[in-house]
This record gives sequence, C-alpha cells and structure tokens, in this order.
Amino acid sequence: MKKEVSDLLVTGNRKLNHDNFLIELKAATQVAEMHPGQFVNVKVDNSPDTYLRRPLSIHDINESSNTFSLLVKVVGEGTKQLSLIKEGETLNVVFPLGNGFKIPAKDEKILLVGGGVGIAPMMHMARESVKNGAEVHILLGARSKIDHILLDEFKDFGYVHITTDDGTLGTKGFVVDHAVFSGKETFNRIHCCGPEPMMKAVARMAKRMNTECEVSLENMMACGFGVCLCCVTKTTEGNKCVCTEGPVFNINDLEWQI
Amino acid sequence: MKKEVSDLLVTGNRKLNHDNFLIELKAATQVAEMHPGQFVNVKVDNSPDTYLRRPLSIHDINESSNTFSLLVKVVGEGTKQLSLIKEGETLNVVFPLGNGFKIPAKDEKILLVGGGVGIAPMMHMARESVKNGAEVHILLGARSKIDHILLDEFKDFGYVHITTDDGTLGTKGFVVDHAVFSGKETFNRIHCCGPEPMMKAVARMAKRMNTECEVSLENMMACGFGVCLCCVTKTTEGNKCVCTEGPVFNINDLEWQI
Amino acid sequence: MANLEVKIHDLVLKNPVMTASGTFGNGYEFDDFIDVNSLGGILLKGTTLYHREGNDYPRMAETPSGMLNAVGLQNKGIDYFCEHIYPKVKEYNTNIIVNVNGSTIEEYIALTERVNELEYIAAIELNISCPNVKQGGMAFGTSCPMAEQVTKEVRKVYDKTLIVKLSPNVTNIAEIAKGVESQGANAVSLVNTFLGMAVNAETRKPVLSTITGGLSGPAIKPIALRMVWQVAQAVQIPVIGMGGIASATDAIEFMIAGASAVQIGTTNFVDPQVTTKIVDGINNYCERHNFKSINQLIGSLQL
Amino acid sequence: MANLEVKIHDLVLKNPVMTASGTFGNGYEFDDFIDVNSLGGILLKGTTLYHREGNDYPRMAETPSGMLNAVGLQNKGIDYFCEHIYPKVKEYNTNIIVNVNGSTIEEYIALTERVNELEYIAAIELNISCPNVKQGGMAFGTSCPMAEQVTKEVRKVYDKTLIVKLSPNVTNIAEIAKGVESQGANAVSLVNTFLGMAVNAETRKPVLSTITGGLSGPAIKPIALRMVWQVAQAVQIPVIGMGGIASATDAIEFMIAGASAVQIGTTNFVDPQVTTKIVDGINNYCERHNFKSINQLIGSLQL
Ligand SMILES: Cc1cc2nc3c(=O)[nH]c(=O)nc-3n(C[C@H](O)[C@H](O)[C@H](O)COP(=O)(O)OP(=O)(O)OC[C@H]3O[C@@H](n4cnc5c(N)ncnc54)[C@H](O)[C@@H]3O)c2cc1C
Ligand SMILES: Cc1cc2nc3c(=O)[nH]c(=O)nc-3n(C[C@H](O)[C@H](O)[C@H](O)COP(=O)(O)OP(=O)(O)OC[C@H]3O[C@@H](n4cnc5c(N)ncnc54)[C@H](O)[C@@H]3O)c2cc1C
Ligand SMILES: Cc1cc2nc3c(=O)[nH]c(=O)nc-3n(C[C@H](O)[C@H](O)[C@H](O)COP(=O)(O)O)c2cc1C
Ligand SMILES: Cc1cc2nc3c(=O)[nH]c(=O)nc-3n(C[C@H](O)[C@H](O)[C@H](O)COP(=O)(O)O)c2cc1C
Ligand code: FES
Ligand code: FES
Repeated sequence: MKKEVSDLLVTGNRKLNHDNFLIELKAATQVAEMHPGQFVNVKVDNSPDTYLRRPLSIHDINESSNTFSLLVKVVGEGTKQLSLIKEGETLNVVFPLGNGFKIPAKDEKILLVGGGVGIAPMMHMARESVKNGAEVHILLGARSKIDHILLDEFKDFGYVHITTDDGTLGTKGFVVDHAVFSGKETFNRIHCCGPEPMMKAVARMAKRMNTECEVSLENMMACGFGVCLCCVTKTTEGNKCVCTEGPVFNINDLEWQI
Repeated sequence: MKKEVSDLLVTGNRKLNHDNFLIELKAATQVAEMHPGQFVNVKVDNSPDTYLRRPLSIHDINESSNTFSLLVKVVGEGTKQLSLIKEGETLNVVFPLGNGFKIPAKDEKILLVGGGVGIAPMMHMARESVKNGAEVHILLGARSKIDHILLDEFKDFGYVHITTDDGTLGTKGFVVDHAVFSGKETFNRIHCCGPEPMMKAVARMAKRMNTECEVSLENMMACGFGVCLCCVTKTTEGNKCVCTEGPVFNINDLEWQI
Repeated sequence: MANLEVKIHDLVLKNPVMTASGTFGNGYEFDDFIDVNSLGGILLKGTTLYHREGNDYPRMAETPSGMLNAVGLQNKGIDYFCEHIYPKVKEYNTNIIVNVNGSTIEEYIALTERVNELEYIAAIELNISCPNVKQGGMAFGTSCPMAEQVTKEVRKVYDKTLIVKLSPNVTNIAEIAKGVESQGANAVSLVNTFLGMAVNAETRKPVLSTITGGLSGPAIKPIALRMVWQVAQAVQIPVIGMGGIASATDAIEFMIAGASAVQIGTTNFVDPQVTTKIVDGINNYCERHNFKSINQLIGSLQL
Repeated sequence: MANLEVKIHDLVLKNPVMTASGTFGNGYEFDDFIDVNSLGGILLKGTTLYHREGNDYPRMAETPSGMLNAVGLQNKGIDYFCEHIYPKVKEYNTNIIVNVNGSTIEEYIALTERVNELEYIAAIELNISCPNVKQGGMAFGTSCPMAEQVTKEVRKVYDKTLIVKLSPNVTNIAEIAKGVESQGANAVSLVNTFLGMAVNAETRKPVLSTITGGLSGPAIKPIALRMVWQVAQAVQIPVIGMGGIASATDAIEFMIAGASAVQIGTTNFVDPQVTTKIVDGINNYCERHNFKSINQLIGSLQL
C-alpha cells in the first residue's frame, strides 16, 4: 500500500476509561490494504510542546465504513491533546507505516499478548487472523481491573485471557504468570506488544516453549518512514529501523539478552 | 489597581464580522477600577507559533456582571487561535496594564478617533467620559462598509462619525478627511488609536487645530509590564516604555515628525 | 520542605532560583505577581557607568519557542541607580546582584568600584557577553584573552562575589570559563543570548533595528544545557545555569548537569509567576526523590 | 511560473529548494509523498568510506521547536552505495549530491576519489561539521586551519562542484567560510546542527546514548539565518542556507539574507511534503512581488 500524508476526518472519539481513547478516522484509500501491526504517524495540532509527530498503532479497521481506529493512551502533552479531538475535526496522518505481523495460515493457533496500550494492534491482528481461519487466543495484561478495556470486542475474535498485577481481574500477576504459558497449550506463534520488560519476559517464555515469537517495538521515532535513522534496534544483521524494518520483529532477529 | 495574572472564564465570544471577534471575560477583581486605554496581555494556548503573550486593549467593561471585553481582529496565528475560544473555556490574562487616556472633566467636549481595530479601547473611553458628563464625538474609520462594527453600541455614548476609504459608508476617505476636522467643531481633546500613519495624520490635524491630543501606540511587546524594554518609543525625555509609560501618550511628548 | 539552600562562593541562596538580568527589571515590577523575597536572588537589569538610551525600536522579534532582543543595555547609569533604585531594592530580603557592563575595561573597573561601595549588593555579575552593543559587550566574552583580562582587572577592585557571565557564541566555552576562573572569578553564569537575526520577508528588511539580536527562550535550552554541562566539568567554581528554563523540570535538568543555581529569563515575560512555581516544583521533586538537600542534585548526572 | 533557476557553481538547480543530508534518506523514501524530481537537488545521507553502525539507541530527543539527534553517520559505506544506491538515485532528474564524511583527511580523500568516478553525482558536500562522531567530524569544522586543510586536500582529487558544510558551533563562522573558499570550495552550506544535550530529570540520565547530540529544527532558525547573512557577506562563492526552514517564508528569508539556495532538513520528518510546498510558495512570492527571476531575491536585504 502506498504511503500517504492526509487530513483524515475524525468520525468518532470515545473515552474508554480514565486514560484511554478510541479515535476513529475515515480513510480515502482502502483500509483493507492495511496490514495488522502497521502504524500511523499523527501530527498533533494545538500543542506547543509537541513538535514531532506521534506514532500510534492501527487498532482496527472497518471495511464497510472504510474507517480505521487508533487506541490512544494519555501519557504526555501530545496524547492529551489528541484525546481532546472531536468528531468532525481532522487529523493529519502519515500512513500506513511499518511492516506488521505475520498473518497465520488456516488452522494455525496463535497467541496474541498485549500489555497496557500494547493491546492496540491486537484487534486488527485478531480480526485478520480469524478471517484467515486461524484459532486466536488473546492474553491481555494490565495493572488493575479498571485498566482493562475492550474485552468484549476482543471476545468476538477468540479466547480472551486476562491478568492484572493486583489480581482484581483474571489471573493475578504479569502476563507470563498466566496458565497459557504453563506448557499445556501449544501455539504456532506468539505475537506480543507492550512494555519492553514484558515483551522480553514473553520472549523468554516463547524460547522455552520453542514457539516462534514476534514482538512489536515502540522505539522513539522522529520520522516514521526510514529516513532519520533514529529509531534503530540492534539485530543480528546490525542496526535496523523500527519504523520500516519493524515495528514487528521476530525475536530471533533481535540482539536481546533473553 | 494591582496587576494580576489569572485564568479568566470566557463568558462569551461573538463574531462581529469576517475578522473581528468580541470576547467577554469574567473578572475576579472589580472591573470598575480599570482605566480606559489600559490593556491586557493574553496567553494563547493551542498555538505552537505563538510563544509570547498578545496585548489587547480593554474594549469595554460591564460593572453589573463584572466582566470586560476584548475586541480581537484576526491578523495572524495568535489572534486566529484566540478567535476560536469558546464560552466556558478560560484565558490566561495579565492585567490591567498601561496608563490609559486622560478622562475628560464634566462638560468637556472630546473627539475619539478609532481606525481599524484601534476602535477597541474607545468604547470603554466613551462610557467613562459620558459618565463624567462630557460630550463625546466618536469618529470611526475603516476600509469599507463591511469593516465597520459596533456602530450602534458607540451611538449609545455620543455622536458617531464615519469614514470609509472606499466611500461605501459615511465620508469617503481617511478619518482626517472628515468634516469634524474642518475647524467648525472644536474639542477640548482628541484621543486616537489606530495604525501609526493614521495617528500621525490625526496628530497633525490636532496641532493645526491647536487641540490637545492623545494617541495610543501599539509597539511590539515582549512582557507588557515594563521589564524587557522592548516596546520603547522616543519621547522628549528619551526612550519610554509603551507598555507602562503608555500606551497612551500626549503627542507633545513624542518625538514624532508631524 | 526540603533544604533548598545552595552556596555560590560567599552568597547563600535560600533556594537555587534566581532571575536573569534584563528580564526582571529591578524586581519591584514583579511585586504585584510574586513575593520576590521567596527567590534565591535577583539579577538587576544591566547597568553601565553612564546613562544609555539603548538601541532604536524595533528591539524584539518573536521566534519559534523564543525571541530575539536588541535592547542594547538601556539604563539610566550608576548615579541614577545609586540614588533611585538601590534604596528600593536594598529592602528586599534576598540576594541583589548587579549586572555590570562596560565598553572598555576602564568602564568595567569604574562601574565595579561604584558597586563595590553598595553594602547590600552581595555580588556582581560581570556581563562580558551582551550581543547588542556596538562596543565591548560580547567582544570581551568571545575572546579568551580579553575575558581573562577584564576579569583580572575587575577582580582587583572588587571584594565580594564576582560572577562572570559567559557568551555562548564561542567554539569552546569551557576554555573561557577556565580562563576567567584562573583570574579570580568566584562563579560563572551562562548562557547569555545567542546572536540571531530575523528578516521580514515581505519588506525584505531586518526586523530589528540592529539587524542582529540575542536569542533567548526555550529554543536555546538544549544548547545552553550542553554548555553548562561542559563548563561544570571544566571548572571548580560554581556554575549558574540559564537559557530557556521554563519549568521546574528544566531547572532540575540544569542542576543535574552541574549548575549550583539557575536563572530564569524570558519565561518571566510569558508567566510572571514562573519563578515561584519553579521553587515549588524543585521542592516537590526533592521530596519525591527523598533528597534531604538540593545539593545532592547538583552535578548528579549518571553516565 | 517565475524563473526559479539558480546556479551553485557548475550546478544548475531548477529551483533553490534542496534537501538536507540525513533527513531525506536516499530520496526514494519520499517517492510516495512527492515528486522528488521537482526539487532543485537532493543531498543523500552522510556517507563514509566504510560501513558504520552509528551510535547506540536512543538517538533522538524532542526539544522545544526542534530535536536532538545522535545518529552518528550510520551508513553502509561507499561500496554498498555504488552498488545498491547509486543505480537507483542516478535515475532521478535532479541534482544528486553525496554528503562526504571522514575521520581523517585520508578517509575524506579516499571517499571523494570514489565519488568523483560517479558520473551522475554532480557535486559533493564535504561534511566537516558532524557533531555526532567521536573522531573527525566537527573537529574539522571548528578549527579554521583544519577546515582549510581538508578542503585543500579534497579539492585536489575532485573535479566537480565542491560544497563545504560548515559547523555553527564556532565563534566566527565567516572566518572559516573564507578559509575554505581560499582553498577552492565552490560553495559553502550552513548550518549543520548545534551541539546540544537533553537530560531526563526523573532518571538523572542523559536522554541520548552519546550524552550530547545535534540540535535542528525551527528553534535554531534565527541563529542559522544570522550565520548565513554573515557568511554571505564574507565570501564570493554561493552560500546554501539551512537550519529550521519550515515554510516558503523561512526559505525566502534565508535567500534575502544571501543564500543562493536552501536545504530543508528536520521539517521533512514533520511534513514529508514540505519541500514541494516550499517550491510552490517561493514561486507564488516571486509572482506576487513581480520578480522575473529568483536571483533578484538573493542577498536583497535592505539595510
Ligand atoms: C510504532 C509505535 C506504535 C505505538 N502505538 C501506540 C498506540 O497504539 N497507542 C498509544 O497510546 N501509544 C502508542 N505508541 C506510543 C506513543 O507513540 C507515545 O505514547 C506517544 O508518542 C507519547 O506522546 P506524548 O506527547 O503524549 O508524550 P511525551 O510528553 O512525548 O512523553 C511522555 C512519556 O512517554 C514516553 N514516550 C514518548 N514517545 C514515546 C514513544 N514513541 N514510545 C514510547 N514511549 C514514548 C516518553 O519517554 C515520556 O516518558 C506507539 C509508539 C510506537 C513507536
Ligand atoms: C497596547 C496594545 C493594544 C492592542 N490592542 C488590540 C486590540 O484591542 N485588538 C486587536 O485586535 N489588536 C490589538 N493590538 C494588536 C495585537 O496585539 C496584534 O494584532 C497581535 O499581537 C497579533 O498577533 P498574531 O499572533 O495574530 O499575529 P502575528 O502572527 O504575530 O503577526 C501578524 C501581523 O501582526 C503584526 N503584529 C504582531 N504583533 C503586533 C503588535 N503588538 N502590534 C501591532 N502589530 C502587530 C505583525 O507584524 C504581523 O504583520 C494591540 C497591541 C498593543 C501593543
Ligand atoms: C529582553 C532581554 C534583555 C536582556 N538584558 C540583559 C542584560 O542587561 N544583561 C545580561 O547579562 N543579560 C541580559 N539578557 C540575557 C538574559 O539575562 C539571559 O542570559 C538570556 O535571556 C538567556 O536566558 P533565558 O532563555 O531564560 O531568557 C537579556 C535577555 C532578554 C530577553
Ligand atoms: C536525523 C538527522 C541526521 C542528520 N544527518 C546528517 C548527515 O549525515 N550529514 C550532514 O551533513 N548533516 C546531517 N544532518 C544535519 C542536517 O543536514 C542539517 O544541517 C540540520 O539538521 C539543520 O537543518 P534543519 O534544521 O532544517 O534540520 C542531520 C540532521 C538530522 C536531524
Ligand atoms: S523514525 Fe526515522 S528512521 Fe525510523
Ligand atoms: S513590553 Fe516589555 S517593557 Fe514594554
């Protein structure tokens, strides 16, 4: 799909909980061509403190309305301003960016692991995987019950497993403490997005289980399309750009100490 | 009146014509203490291009609601963002600033001359002058009919005279072409605010008519309260700050070539 | 309340927050907005031996996250200062520091001698870095031998705390800092403004009457922070950091990089209450990070 | 359509808008966004003799109206360039310029000799101002004798247009510009990034893996504009201006100050289409001001 920079119409902005917002955008190009795990780079108007664009995963697509959505967690000035955007306004977006996850073949069984706002790309991934005939398990981790969002939506696509750090919902502990990693279940592939320590823990599990594993990195970006070389991560083939050669990497290609 | 910096509630924002907006603010302190010709310095949020505050004259005060208003003409990024502010939002304002006009004594006859958005401070001035028992003539100049605003409001306070550059309303020409300067009428004082060439022309007329004349300058300002020394104008006593020793000056004190 | 007291040679600051010369008037312009006594110290506006009218208007241009100024040291001279300003500012219960300017070494000396007599002026800041005057000014601050010479001569006639204010418009600011240290400076403050320029594309004229002016504000913060870090590593005397500080976080960054105190300049124009907010913010930070004393913060950068 | 053609020595630019090295990849990364051929020229990313991995992550920090980078010249070296990049970029119908980097004079020479063989590379930009490498880089650009020496040696082995890219981290940039002019530079381009720094106040660690990095973006525009003006007055050769250009108005300001052409850097990240917008904006300006040729604009500052 050709990259573009466009002013997209905001067709919705829904507050999901205290700090998560779901922004829906109308695309001019076919959203069906977007690949799960890809991201967009958003210009934040109205924010003197935000000079560069802000990268956000494509959360989900809607082919019938030709819209796609972003799941935004407010962490600083840029995401705060974004959370205030209203239906009818426009957002200047560079998209689609990055490579995306490997889509499972028919009858494959995969595990999607999302921690915090790392659940963002997993809705799109779950949708496409199910469409392809795969069996999808979705493991969502968060700090506490109130931080869990979109559970019902995820349930449409597969088996949803839950952890909370404080035990207020699902299994108490981190995602790797969940029974899906007990060894009883086997998966063709694990796809993971979340804070780096979490992804490393999941990667360790995957290695132990001898399961292929992809992680989606969130390195700081200046451009988002491969020209500034700021977003690199060390791989077995040297530094690679997370924005173009990622954000999704097979853990075997990363120089992670796991 | 003590200067303050406060977040003031916007109680109204009315679009007057294509590029003029009337913003009403609720004050915590008594607006009655504001002096006609004083100004405020407004922080423009939501504008990456606007780093410094924007000085705006106090247009009018309303003692019963303890509100005051600003007349904003959109000329650049800052005033554009200001024009978008909505009732219920807040504006961070440093006020009141500057000296203000000399208020006429009872039965004095004065002429207020406003060109373009220079009409801004004249409503407050007209109100206070009338309150003091003076006879007020108000001469308003603009490019064209559509640029004339608030005429009815001004009529409440005195005789309103009008010029337009293109003759679409009132006398055709500049303000100095108006009959009030023909010599038939005499005034105790002329108070003028507008573009510098206009104020100089009016000052020339005032000299010729041997009439005291005050002008309100709009020098570029960084602070607005006398500490940066950026806003100076040459006076008979050397450089003076427009923000604290003005914006209103008697033309005899300025080193103007008129 | 954490202990925010810092020392700059003989000066004891109740907290590390000072104001930058030329951006805080004589202090009392801020009385309506803040309690000036709650600050660590205030730097009065640049003073010269004789009355100066400064440069012609326009003296200011707004720039992305900053501004250019070309004030050119407008002030009424030291006689007026002693008679009209000093009696007022000496009543403040904080450190009052005079920013000393000259076109020649003789002027610097003569002015310093006058200020030396003023009991309640705890220190001088020797400004060898003003970019907006035709003679002297930045010329002293951009040449290491000249910076050393003016420091040496002024040191001879001044008993109290001598702070030298450095220009950022140099290849090697640490070298100049070491130079003035070797000649008896008790502290260095940096940075003064960067020489910049603005052009009006429509009229094709310079925006400032002086063509070039001094750039200040958040835009310069990353460069100023780097220079403070370099200088703090190069000298033994305290470093006073400034350049674009707009928040407590900014101030803390300068202190982590090695500044013993900070000065707030241009942000005073945007928020006249920023200085006291920064004092509060630094205190909160210290409490949150369990610092008993702010001195633990100074130069705490972890490499 | 006004005549926007400008000349930089032997180079004919269809318009004065070029891209800054390191911010435009190899051009084809922008094919989806703009017609690269509509630009006056493109500066390819900094190239070295051998493959370089660049610095460790993190390499970037956002700053007020700008950013710091510490990429450190990551590139696959000249062999890879000749084999994989050159065949693609030579198909563009615009000037393709290689940004040449070395740690030693010998490396600069060896690399230049290689680039000299490439028929469709119309010019080189000698980067003596990279602040993000341990050896060479900015060291050449902040010392007048070294800047002269590297220019002199490279000149001997290069026949085509030689542009020398200057560092702004100096006391007197005009002096260095004159120095490289005297050694045969056909043009100078300025400015490279300003050495800056960012600190994370919470962790008390530097944000960049290299502690310091290069500041770019609108924040630096006023300083860059001043330097371009100073250099344009000091040298006879064309000056290519850059530093924070984000709009046609910015570009026009640089040309009024004396730049014959401009480069757009960091703004490409924020708006990948900014370069073609600037070409349009310059054209509109020329038409609005009745300029038959853009050359009337160059150095037209009215004092
Ligand atoms: C490929 C990619 C996909 C992403 N997808 C999403 C998503 O779908 N939803 C979502 O809410 N967030 C996502 N992020 C993270 C998001 O980009 C940052 O949260 C955002 O840029 C912060 O901007 P801010 O102005 O609010 O915060 P700032 O004020 O800039 O920073 C606040 C805090 O966030 C951290 N931060 C800033 N930028 C990043 C970054 N790029 N990555 C990680 N941390 C950062 C800072 O270090 C700081 O601690 C993604 C990031 C990447 C690189
Ligand atoms: C004491 C005082 C009182 C004022 N009262 C009013 C008022 O009541 N209503 C009103 O609409 N405007 C008033 N102004 C002018 C107003 O401050 C400017 O129009 C405003 O700052 C422009 O901001 P901007 O960001 O929209 O424009 P910018 O993008 O900053 O500039 C757009 C254009 O406006 C010019 N401009 C910018 N600042 C000033 C300034 N301070 N004075 C004159 N021109 C300027 C610029 O040169 C440029 O050509 C007053 C100015 C002063 C000094
Ligand atoms: C309007 C203005 C006037 C200044 N006058 C002086 C001065 O008289 N003496 C001096 O040493 N520095 C002067 N400065 C420089 C500041 O003290 C300070 O070094 C600089 O602005 C950087 O800090 P900032 O970015 O916080 O403003 C002035 C700065 C401004 C903006
Ligand atoms: C991420 C990044 C990488 C850069 N790489 C190079 C480089 O390889 N060679 C070079 O000469 N300049 C390099 N520069 C400097 C730019 O070419 C330019 O001189 C500088 O960014 C100022 O222009 P700007 O403010 O428009 O970005 C780089 C700048 C950035 C931001
Ligand atoms: S963010 Fe610029 S190369 Fe990846
Ligand atoms: S605007 Fe600062 S002194 Fe007047």
